[in-house]
Amino acid sequence: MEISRREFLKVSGAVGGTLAASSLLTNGLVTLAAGTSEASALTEEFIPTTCWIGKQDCGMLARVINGRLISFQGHPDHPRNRGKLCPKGVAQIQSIYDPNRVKAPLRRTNEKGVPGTWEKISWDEALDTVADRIKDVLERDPRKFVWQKGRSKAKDFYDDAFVKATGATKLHHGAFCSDAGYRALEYTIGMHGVLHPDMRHTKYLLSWGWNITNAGGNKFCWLTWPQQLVEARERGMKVTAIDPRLRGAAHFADEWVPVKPGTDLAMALAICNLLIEQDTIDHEYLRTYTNGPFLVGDDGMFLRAEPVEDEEEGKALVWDTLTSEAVPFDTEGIEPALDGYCQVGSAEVATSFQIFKESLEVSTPEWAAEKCGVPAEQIRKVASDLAENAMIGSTIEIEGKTLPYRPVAIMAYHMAQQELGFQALRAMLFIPMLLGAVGAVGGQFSDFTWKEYKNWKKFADISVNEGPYNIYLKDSKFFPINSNNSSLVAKVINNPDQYEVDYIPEVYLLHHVNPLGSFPDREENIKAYEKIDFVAAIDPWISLTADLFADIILPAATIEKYEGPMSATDQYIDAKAMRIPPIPPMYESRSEIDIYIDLCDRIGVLDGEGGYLDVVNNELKLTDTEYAIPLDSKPTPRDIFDRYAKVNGLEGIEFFEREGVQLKGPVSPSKYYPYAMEEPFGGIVPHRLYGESLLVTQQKMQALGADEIYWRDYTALPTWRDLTVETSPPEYDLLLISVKNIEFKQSRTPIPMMMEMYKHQVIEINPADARAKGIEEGDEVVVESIHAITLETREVKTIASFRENLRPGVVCMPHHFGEYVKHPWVKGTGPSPNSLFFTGEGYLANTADQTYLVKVKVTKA
Amino acid sequence: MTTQNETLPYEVGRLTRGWIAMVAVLLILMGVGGYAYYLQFTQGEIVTGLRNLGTMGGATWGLYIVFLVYFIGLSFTGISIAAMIRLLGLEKIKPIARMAETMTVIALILGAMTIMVDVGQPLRAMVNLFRYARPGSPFFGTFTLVIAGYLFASQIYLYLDGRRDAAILAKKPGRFQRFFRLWAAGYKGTPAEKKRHNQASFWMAIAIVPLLITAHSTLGFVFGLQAGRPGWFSALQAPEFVALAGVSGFGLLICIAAIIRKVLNAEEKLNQDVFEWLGNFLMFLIVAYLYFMVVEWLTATYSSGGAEASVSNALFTGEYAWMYWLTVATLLIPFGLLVYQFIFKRYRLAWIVASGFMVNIAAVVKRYLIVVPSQTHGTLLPYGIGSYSPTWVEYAVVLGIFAFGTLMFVLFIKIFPIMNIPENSEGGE
Amino acid sequence: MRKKLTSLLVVLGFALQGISFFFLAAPLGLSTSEADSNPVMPFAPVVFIVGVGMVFVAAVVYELLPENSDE
Amino acid sequence: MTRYGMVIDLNRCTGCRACMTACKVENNTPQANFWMNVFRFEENEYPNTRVWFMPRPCMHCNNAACVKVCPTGARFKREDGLTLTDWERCIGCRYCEVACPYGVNYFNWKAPEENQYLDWDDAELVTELGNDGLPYANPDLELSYGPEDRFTAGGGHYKGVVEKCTFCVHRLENDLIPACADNCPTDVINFGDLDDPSSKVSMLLGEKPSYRLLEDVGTDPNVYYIGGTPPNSETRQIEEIKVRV
Repeated sequence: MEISRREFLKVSGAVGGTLAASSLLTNGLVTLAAGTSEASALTEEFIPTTCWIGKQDCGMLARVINGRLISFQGHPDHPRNRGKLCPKGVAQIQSIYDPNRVKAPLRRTNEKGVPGTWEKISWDEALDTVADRIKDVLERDPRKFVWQKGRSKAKDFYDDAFVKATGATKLHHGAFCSDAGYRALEYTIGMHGVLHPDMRHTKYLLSWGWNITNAGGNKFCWLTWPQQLVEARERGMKVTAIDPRLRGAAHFADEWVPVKPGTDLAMALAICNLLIEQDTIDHEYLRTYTNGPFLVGDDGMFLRAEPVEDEEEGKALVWDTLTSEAVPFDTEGIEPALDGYCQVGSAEVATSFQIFKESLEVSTPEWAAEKCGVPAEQIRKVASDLAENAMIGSTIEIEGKTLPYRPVAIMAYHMAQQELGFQALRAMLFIPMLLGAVGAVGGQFSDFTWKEYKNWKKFADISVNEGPYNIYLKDSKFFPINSNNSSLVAKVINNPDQYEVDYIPEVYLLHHVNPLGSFPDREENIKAYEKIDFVAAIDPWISLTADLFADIILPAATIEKYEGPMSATDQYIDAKAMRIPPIPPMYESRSEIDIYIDLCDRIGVLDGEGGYLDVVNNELKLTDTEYAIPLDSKPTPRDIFDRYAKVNGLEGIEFFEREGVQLKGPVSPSKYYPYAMEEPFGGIVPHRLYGESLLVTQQKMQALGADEIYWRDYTALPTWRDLTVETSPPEYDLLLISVKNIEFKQSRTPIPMMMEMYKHQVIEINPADARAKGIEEGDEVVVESIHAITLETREVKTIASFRENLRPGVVCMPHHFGEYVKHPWVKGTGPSPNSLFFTGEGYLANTADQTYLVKVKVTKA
Repeated sequence: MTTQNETLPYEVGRLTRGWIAMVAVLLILMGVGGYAYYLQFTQGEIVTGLRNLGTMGGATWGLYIVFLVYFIGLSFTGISIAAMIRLLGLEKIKPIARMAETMTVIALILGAMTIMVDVGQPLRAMVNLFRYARPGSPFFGTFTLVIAGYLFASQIYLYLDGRRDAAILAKKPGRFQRFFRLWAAGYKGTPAEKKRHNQASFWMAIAIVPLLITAHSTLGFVFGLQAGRPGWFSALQAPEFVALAGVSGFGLLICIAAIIRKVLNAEEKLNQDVFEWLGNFLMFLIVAYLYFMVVEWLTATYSSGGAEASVSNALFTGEYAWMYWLTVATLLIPFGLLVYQFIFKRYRLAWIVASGFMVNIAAVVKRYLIVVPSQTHGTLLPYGIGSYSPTWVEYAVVLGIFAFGTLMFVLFIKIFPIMNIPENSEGGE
Repeated sequence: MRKKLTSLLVVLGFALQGISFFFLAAPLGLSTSEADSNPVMPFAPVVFIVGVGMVFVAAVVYELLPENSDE
Repeated sequence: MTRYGMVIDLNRCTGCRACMTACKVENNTPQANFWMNVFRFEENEYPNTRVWFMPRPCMHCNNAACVKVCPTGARFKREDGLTLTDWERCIGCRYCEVACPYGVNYFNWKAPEENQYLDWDDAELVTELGNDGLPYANPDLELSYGPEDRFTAGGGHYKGVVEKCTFCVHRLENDLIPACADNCPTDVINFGDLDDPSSKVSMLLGEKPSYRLLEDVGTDPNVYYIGGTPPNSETRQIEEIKVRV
């Protein structure tokens, strides 16, 4: 923190003389300077903190003059943003002082289901009311208490502590984000992330549905990726955008493949097919680190050796070309065959790679061209560009180590949210796998360090239990791999019997989450909330959900609180940062940690083993250190972070209050590059090219009598099928997708300055499509969506906006828009596309991930 | 009283019921205009339909500037008539000289008022313009030459030209006697004085013609020098402004003369000859202006592209086409009427007056077309099309200013003869 | 005397205009500094206007001023 | 001599408009006044579409049309190349605005306190802060700058006065670069002394082909662009900033 005292006395001197004479002449306006003519020295401070509005917690310096926030600027040392902020980061200053914030705890005074009328109550009363309800429901049936947060800012230890201490059912936003992609990568290579390149070295990037100019890619909410992309472009990186809409990649794309939404799986399969056909694949990687050589029997399952000792099942067999016999895959000194057939016993069996290869035979570029609506030539070009740039077999020296060099990669993130999302992402990941680019220098990455995610092991044997299930159908026969989807939860609450659920929740605690505003299928959600007895919201604003259904609203602080610790890495430099309050909490708002501590105290789960503080100690690794929080205390957030800092060898929270960010230096190649690790890929091998356990899951689901619609995408290899939306009646001739615009994506509240730049919702439409319907630019239009199965329709009115950068046949509406919060700046801004999307079967991936694709018709209003 | 009043010519000092009613109406209009301006002054020009160019997609100059140009255009007439009488010896139009000069003075005052209602900081403007005005700005001419110099010159003209009549009236007892005596300033009508007046008038006329051209050109330069504004940037702007100033000024003068002829029953004095002359002169001015319009139209459409084309398309075929063609019609119809009369020598007062009225519509609308489309359709960066429609405040303020001008005119009529007093009423000659 | 005064006013008027326009008001031509935006003498435009005024006042003087005794 | 200018590298621009909000916060500009504006453009037809972005600050022209036409010298050039508005001298005639081919001038149609996005006079907020008005008002804007101590920074955004981009004159005088350039996430906007051959802006101009907007108008701007071509008559705006007050 840097403090300077600057003389502002100059003002009075300069203006004093002219003021008297000119006050009349300034049209009755006394100059602002006059107001400060008596001002003396002002104290200017720069307080380091982190951004609160986005997801990647950029480092900031808050310029504070005499205790007043004047502006936010980027923290120059923070690796993620290097002294810069995105437009929202800068503009959030308006939100801090926003007079529309919840200023004090509120209690509803009217019936639920309509916009609320509120009375202010004391914190004590509010906390007592909420704690009593929670305590009551926990005593009767803990399953009926649901806690949900939109997005955890910083480390979610204090959320987890609350969930664990109370035993609440936790819901989140992932199924609306890119969880299908996460699940696909967790399943296939054990990494928690989707797809991103090694920007320092990549030479050819497939920007697959990556909205470079508006939205973040994998792991970052925005700013870091464009910074790295621009540098990579100046280095000469080529970019091909596979995207129905060029707006996102804009001029950063050298080629544009305007793929039809939802057909990415077909495209990926065709590219895989071409790579194999051209034999531009990395045999070494596939043989050594994937299950490609595993032998597969007629039943689709691996051939296995006899189990030894305590093994549950035997090791999968591969064909050793040296000895010409089937041996366990991890036998030393073998050379497994990657493709082809072999004679094992009496049967002729193929390797799983052979099966994959054969499965791709139908997936010719011409076949994909028809599905994806792009010329086959474009697909061929992508495949040959990939092959050419992958430089299979080449190596590069990084810090003394010789590593494989495959400078091609894919960036894909939110496009995972489609009906075949899980399998599409698997198929997309197969492209870098075939090229041997996974984890290679310049190749395919998905997380900042190569470490195993818990689902890697879990997915080897996916649990599929008999009912009854919990409300998000965990381990159910419906969605065994499950990204908990709160729109599906709404559907379950509305139809519990159908999903073999024997209760519905009574108490909801919503922590800065707005299911009615942010998630698809608003109607389904509203119906569900009508069934919930008691809803409390912790939020700095009155969200649409709170406005209609909250009984109590607890005002949370925004940036003006201690929060952390948060990763500050840009994938190459390791750092930790902390949110430091530049000013005290506005109005009567409080830090969420304070709120949770008080709630836990009242519920009776604060202290003691397994209590809130105990979990906090565990999560922050304070347990059994001299800095552990005493379990009988009631710490302040600053105190908690002080202990965290000390246990990490720092002087205390003062370090962060002064520096903001703790730089730990470059990420070592042995952490970043899996080939540089002691054991390549940290031992998380073989990569699951062939998804045997998916096939097993399918069988388990069938055994429990699940319908085909649930199990059909549980296939060992990604398999194309026609999309449910395509069965909609033909008069619904346009495909609606939702897109993000940087002005308001992920905004927690309308920031007036941002809203001003994007004042009204529009539907983007190709002029050719529009004119065919007699629609002109700026016309008011009715957009009507249809559920392909139930034929239910929904409609909104908005304004047509012409885009030549949009594939004909596709229309899109920006997400995170409309009257989603009680705020003057959203009034009249138009509808949210969430009113048009459907949830449930046909509109969910097999992992319960939401699709953002629906057929609509657009007519002139 | 009555006897006195009857002795003063042209109803000077005589307050008829119609006159009082008219004044009342004018005061009401001024009140409305004043209230509108009060709103604008206190709330800012947010109450107008004006908005910024570019990202606001508006026009920042609108109705006020349109009428500034129009009013200053009207001022052309008084001075030019006075000059022509002296320089060309056009004695037969002498009866309309004073009303023309009065019109000039009033129009210039109204012009100054429209500037003040247009600027955002009028009180500051009154000081800062005198303190800082920069000769480099085309506005310099508007502030100094037009508003100050021109106004001053026409007042002096009006004053000196009125001395003879003032001297005559000063001989009659009455309320205004002192005022007339003051105006006459010792004028006795001696041949020496007449000679001197003729000399002074002649030289002033000589001096004033260049001022006339400069002043109206200056206003044209306000627009014509702007390289960054398609539709404005043209060497033709200055002469066009001079020509259109003449058209509107003479047109309005015809109307005023006709009204006065009717109200004062001055058919004899304001006889057909005067109107014929005015009509013919107007015809020539219209010819000149139509020539400019043709040249302008050709230049704009022949090979233009980009923003230039955007403006001309909006003008000729787009949003503003109805106004453009209205202008053309309200110039061509009077032109046709006047040419017909000129050729066949069959003059009809009504036609002449109608022509005068129509060209004023043309003048106002054409000024609108000069000022506005280049702002809404002429951005050189692709800001897109803007829009401007005046609010009631702007209409009310302009109407109020009009009412104020009219009030000044009708008040002047009641304190000073609006035409020169006939020779026979001149005592002592 | 009368004619002289008139001539003087005219000449002086034009002179004032010229001096004010070219020397006292803000400089003409390309502006490159703050000074270029200021009149050399404050209220120089008033001088210009006075100059214009004087030229025309000359006419008043010419007409109104009594002749010398020799007339 | 110093001649401040910008070199805007459009190859790097993501059109995120962070420069616009950085400007707005730094200069406390009222609603609908965009001293910095970022165009988002589209050209050609599907599938040969091109999408690109162009920030548009004030060009601080050497031969500025606005300076030439300003009747009072409220709009003036400084020796360091800045084109500034003296908001104590401006009479609000808006001549600069019609003269400027770039559309960078903003007249204040309303009083500033009625045009700052939110109701900053909210009673509880006033109680909380101890005063009304814009809570994040930047005190630097009220100071006078330059050899003549003229009021050229954002100031009070008075009703009836024209304002525009100042190249953050108040920051320059404190050895900081303009807020837009300082914050640009991808370093699109380079700011510096064009007369200094060793400055980054001069070096960039030496290395890469550049152009200035509307060069044929003769304004001689001090803002240069690198990358692509200037917008032409086929260039369409998408997601345009069109805000009226």
